[in-house]
Amino acid sequence: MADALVDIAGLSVTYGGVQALHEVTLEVPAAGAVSLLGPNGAGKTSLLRAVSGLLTFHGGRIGAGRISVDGRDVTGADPVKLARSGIVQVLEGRRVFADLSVDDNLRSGAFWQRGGGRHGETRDFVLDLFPDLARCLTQPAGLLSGGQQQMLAIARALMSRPRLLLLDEPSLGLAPLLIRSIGGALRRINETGVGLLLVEQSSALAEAVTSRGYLLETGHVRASGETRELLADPQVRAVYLGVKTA
Amino acid sequence: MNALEVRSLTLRFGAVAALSDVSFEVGPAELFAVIGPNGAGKTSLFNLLTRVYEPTAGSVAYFGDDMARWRPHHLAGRGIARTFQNLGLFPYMSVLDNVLVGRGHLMRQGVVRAGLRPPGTRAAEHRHAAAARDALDFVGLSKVAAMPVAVLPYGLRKRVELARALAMEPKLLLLDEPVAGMSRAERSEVVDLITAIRKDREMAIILVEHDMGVVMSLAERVLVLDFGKPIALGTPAVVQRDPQVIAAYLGEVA
Amino acid sequence: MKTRVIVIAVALAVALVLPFLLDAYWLSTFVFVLIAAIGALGLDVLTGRTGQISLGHAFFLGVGAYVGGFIGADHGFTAALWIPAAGIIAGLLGVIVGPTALRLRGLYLAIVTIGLIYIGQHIFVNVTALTGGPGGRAFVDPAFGGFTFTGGLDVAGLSFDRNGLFYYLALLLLVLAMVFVHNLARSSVGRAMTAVRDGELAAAVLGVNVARTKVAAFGISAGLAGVAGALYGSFLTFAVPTDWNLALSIEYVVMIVVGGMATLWGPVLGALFVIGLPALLQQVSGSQPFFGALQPADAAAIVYGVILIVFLLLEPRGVVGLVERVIHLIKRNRQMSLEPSGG
Amino acid sequence: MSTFLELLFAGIALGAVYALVALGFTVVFRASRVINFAQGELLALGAFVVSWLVIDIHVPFWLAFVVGAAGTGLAAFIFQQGVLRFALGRPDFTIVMLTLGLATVLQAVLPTLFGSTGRANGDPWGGTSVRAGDVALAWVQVWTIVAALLVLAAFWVFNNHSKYGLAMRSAASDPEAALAVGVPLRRVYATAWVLAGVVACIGGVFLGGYPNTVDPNIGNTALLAFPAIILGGIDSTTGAVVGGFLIGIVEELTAGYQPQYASWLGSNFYLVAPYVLMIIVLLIRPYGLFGSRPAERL
Repeated sequence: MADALVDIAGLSVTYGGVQALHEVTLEVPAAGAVSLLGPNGAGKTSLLRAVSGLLTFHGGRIGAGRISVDGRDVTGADPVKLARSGIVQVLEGRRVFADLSVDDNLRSGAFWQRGGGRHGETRDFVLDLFPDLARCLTQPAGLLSGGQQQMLAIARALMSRPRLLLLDEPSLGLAPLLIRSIGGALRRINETGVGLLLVEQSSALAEAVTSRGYLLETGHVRASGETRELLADPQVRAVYLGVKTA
Repeated sequence: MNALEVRSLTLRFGAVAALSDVSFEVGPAELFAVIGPNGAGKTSLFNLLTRVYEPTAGSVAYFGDDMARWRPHHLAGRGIARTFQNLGLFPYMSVLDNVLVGRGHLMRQGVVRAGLRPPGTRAAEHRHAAAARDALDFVGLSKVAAMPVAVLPYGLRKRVELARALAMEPKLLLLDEPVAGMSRAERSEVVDLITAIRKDREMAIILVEHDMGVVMSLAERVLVLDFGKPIALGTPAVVQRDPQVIAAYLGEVA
Repeated sequence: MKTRVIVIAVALAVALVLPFLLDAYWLSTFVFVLIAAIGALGLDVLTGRTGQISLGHAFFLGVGAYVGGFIGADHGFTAALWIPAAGIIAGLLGVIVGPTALRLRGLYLAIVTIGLIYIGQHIFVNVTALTGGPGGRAFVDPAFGGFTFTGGLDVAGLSFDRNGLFYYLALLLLVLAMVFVHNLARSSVGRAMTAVRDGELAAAVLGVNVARTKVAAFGISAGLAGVAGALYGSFLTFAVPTDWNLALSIEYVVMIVVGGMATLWGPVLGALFVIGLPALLQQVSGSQPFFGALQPADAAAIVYGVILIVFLLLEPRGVVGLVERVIHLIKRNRQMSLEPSGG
Repeated sequence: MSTFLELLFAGIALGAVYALVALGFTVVFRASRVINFAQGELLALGAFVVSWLVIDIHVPFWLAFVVGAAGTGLAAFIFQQGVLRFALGRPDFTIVMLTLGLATVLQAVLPTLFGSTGRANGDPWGGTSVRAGDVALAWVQVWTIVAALLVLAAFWVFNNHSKYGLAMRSAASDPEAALAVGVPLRRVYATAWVLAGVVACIGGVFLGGYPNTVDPNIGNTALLAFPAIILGGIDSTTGAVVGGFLIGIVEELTAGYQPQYASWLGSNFYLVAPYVLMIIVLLIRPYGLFGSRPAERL
């Protein structure tokens, strides 16, 4: 579709001999926010890696299918090139540069930006979005709390002025209050026109941030639709709670 | 006597509490499940039970013995076996050798004997290899015994781990997400396998798992963790209806 | 299984008749190859099978040589005593040094073992009674009772000179060492070593005593180095303390990497390559520089450095891996030609 | 007392050399978590090129220094692009072995190109010295200290105030996370190697200043910087420098006093004193004085 931000068609991904994704077809509308739901090992992370180009870093390979962003074919492109063209992944588990200061973490994300992220509207936006970070710019990132580290990871990605943000379980290990605040930030990011593809296992955040969702299980898309309806679906509940569907 | 008695177990990394004040006990033949969303502290709990981490506070008693002074390599000899979430297999060894590593504590070979391989040692090797083959047979992997683990698909590798844990002849078996990344068919096979193990031998099993279907069909009691804190403990049927558990898994949807 | 028996039988047969086909130059080269193979086999137990990078192997070779010199040359005891003693004493030293390394991993360990080389050389230089100090010392040929290698041996119409006798002694010891390492590899100790290499924590949880396993690997590795060093000193007849240097250690590392780590034949093939190549180049050039000032030994070093790099990039399993690939290819071709075509 | 001061000064100068050499190791290690075992040979290469330019081609020393540094940087760059690039993501062991391969090749190439005996270093200082009070300071020592401080300052600026310095730190901290936000890992690694080459040349020239000879063994002497980086912790630039000075001072003081007070330790004990010190420190702190323990996960 012409107005889609991300268009994935028939994507298969393998690691060595193991197939992680089977002919996944998926779409993120322009400036849209889409969630990927599903249990561990469903292939959600592999999908993000395929889009961001990080797959090769893990010895994975796109076996078949096509990924296009803004109508351009980016299948198997180099991660640095993808990041420069606005496709940035926020890795699972935050992964901030622990021994670097918060400020240096932010500037790392702005490698290709003029001025190196020392000032400018992106930085202002990011610090306005996460005022916590503004207060501890000189601290080593490793000393931040889990929630602040997650904020920093998102902020660092934003510094590269992305068109599409790929987020891998930003709620991981965070308390409900923090998840809510991350959710608020993600909504604001989305409102500025940045597309979101959000991997979530717990679904509170998914529902708060995204309008559409896909359910993945063992590398297949099992269902898709409105996030709210999807989460109310008995099949989805079966996957999460083990409730038998009669 | 209980296989395990966990009292007020707490683990902190700096300011972050991975586990706080967790207490439970596991009977000598019970299948006890620990569930919770990602990051809830389940794997931390396993790492505490296998002495990979040192607890910040609290105690663990194994058949009445305090584990505080044990080193990780003491566990096998005491009858504790574990499988790993990210596979603790040795990829360049054959499947059979991987299983045999788990029986090392039963073999007690010295270097000189190992190198000279006198008849007694040779016979012992054969005996243990036979036991390892039995374990592989049990999980349906005898055909791939000679293959290096690296070439096996993920689902089969998880089974190798299970076979190895069984070959260790444990009294307490810790299973860390044994069905993660498996298809439905494979999952139900593993469930059947675990059921068969329990019929076959008496051992306590602690199961950490995301898949609630698997947990519900296997566990006698379930502990639910959320942000390192216990939020429910009881039979599967009770836990499944607990509003706090539903909230932890499904958020506001419930 | 059957093919393996045939391969071993053929290899052994070739090894047994080889001295009769070689001139003196190549015979002595092959003696060096066999001696180095024993040492490389030892290093492979530590580095290839247990995953502990050591650049200190030369130290244990030196220890073996001096033990041999002390017992054999200084006190005139039989080689049946000084060869095993060199292995045992070097091995014990390995067991003593090993625990120092237990707390260290990977690159830190590699650097500390370099320290072992330098400290070892310092000790060698200063313990003049044993090593002759900076000027070096002489060693003796192996002697068993009244019989010594120096004069050669005529038996059953065949005559063996000193090099020939050395060849068969080294071959015998290499075969014994290979059998020992092969047995070890398929024992619980050997499996524990591989487990430590591939995942220390997982191994510990499975009941492997990581510390004891590493110390055992150090001991065996140093022990085989000791035997190799004793033979090396004796065959060379003379050594100075600076012979046991870092370059020698690196040669052994190159042997196991190029030959194929954690394999039985890798260290042997690697020794053949690293020792044989310079000898070959020397032979070809007639000891003259190749072009400009390129000495044969340097040419060999360049070639094996490049080959090391090429193997690491293209075939990390070394020559053994390469051979396996070729065999695999031949097998597949044969299968294809056996299968009925068409259809 | 003036003996002590002279020894101390000599120690600081020697320490400056070690610090220079150690910096070459740390820059590669910090970017890519491997030890470059060819660092010593790169250093020899740099020293030889400068010596050849000055003595044989009659290029002015400082110009030769610049050309030599550029040439050594280029050699390191070629190795990174021609070999290491293809090993990205392989185990550390493989990469370390690759650098050993380079070391082996260089070790054989250098005597072929420049002869196997020592040659003049080409530096203008020779044995000249300056007197400060009753202490004699050799010019080469003074310049070594100046150079070490300059390089250190340049490093500090590069590290903290340049785009690539920052990228290098983030790549060292978490390569995947850096890649994910667009940090060009390959370019960062290439930069690190070029810098390592340049620093190697500087270290080589000053190492050759003691006492004004370059020979193929100079690469081995560089290995004496290992205790420095280990003492400081391989991942710490400050550590490398502090470690370098510490080792230098220990070595000179040992050379000055050990024959007198602890002769039972043998002659030339000062040459191994750094290693003895290193082992003692490592037994107490397995990751060095300033190093951090790498996290380990199951």
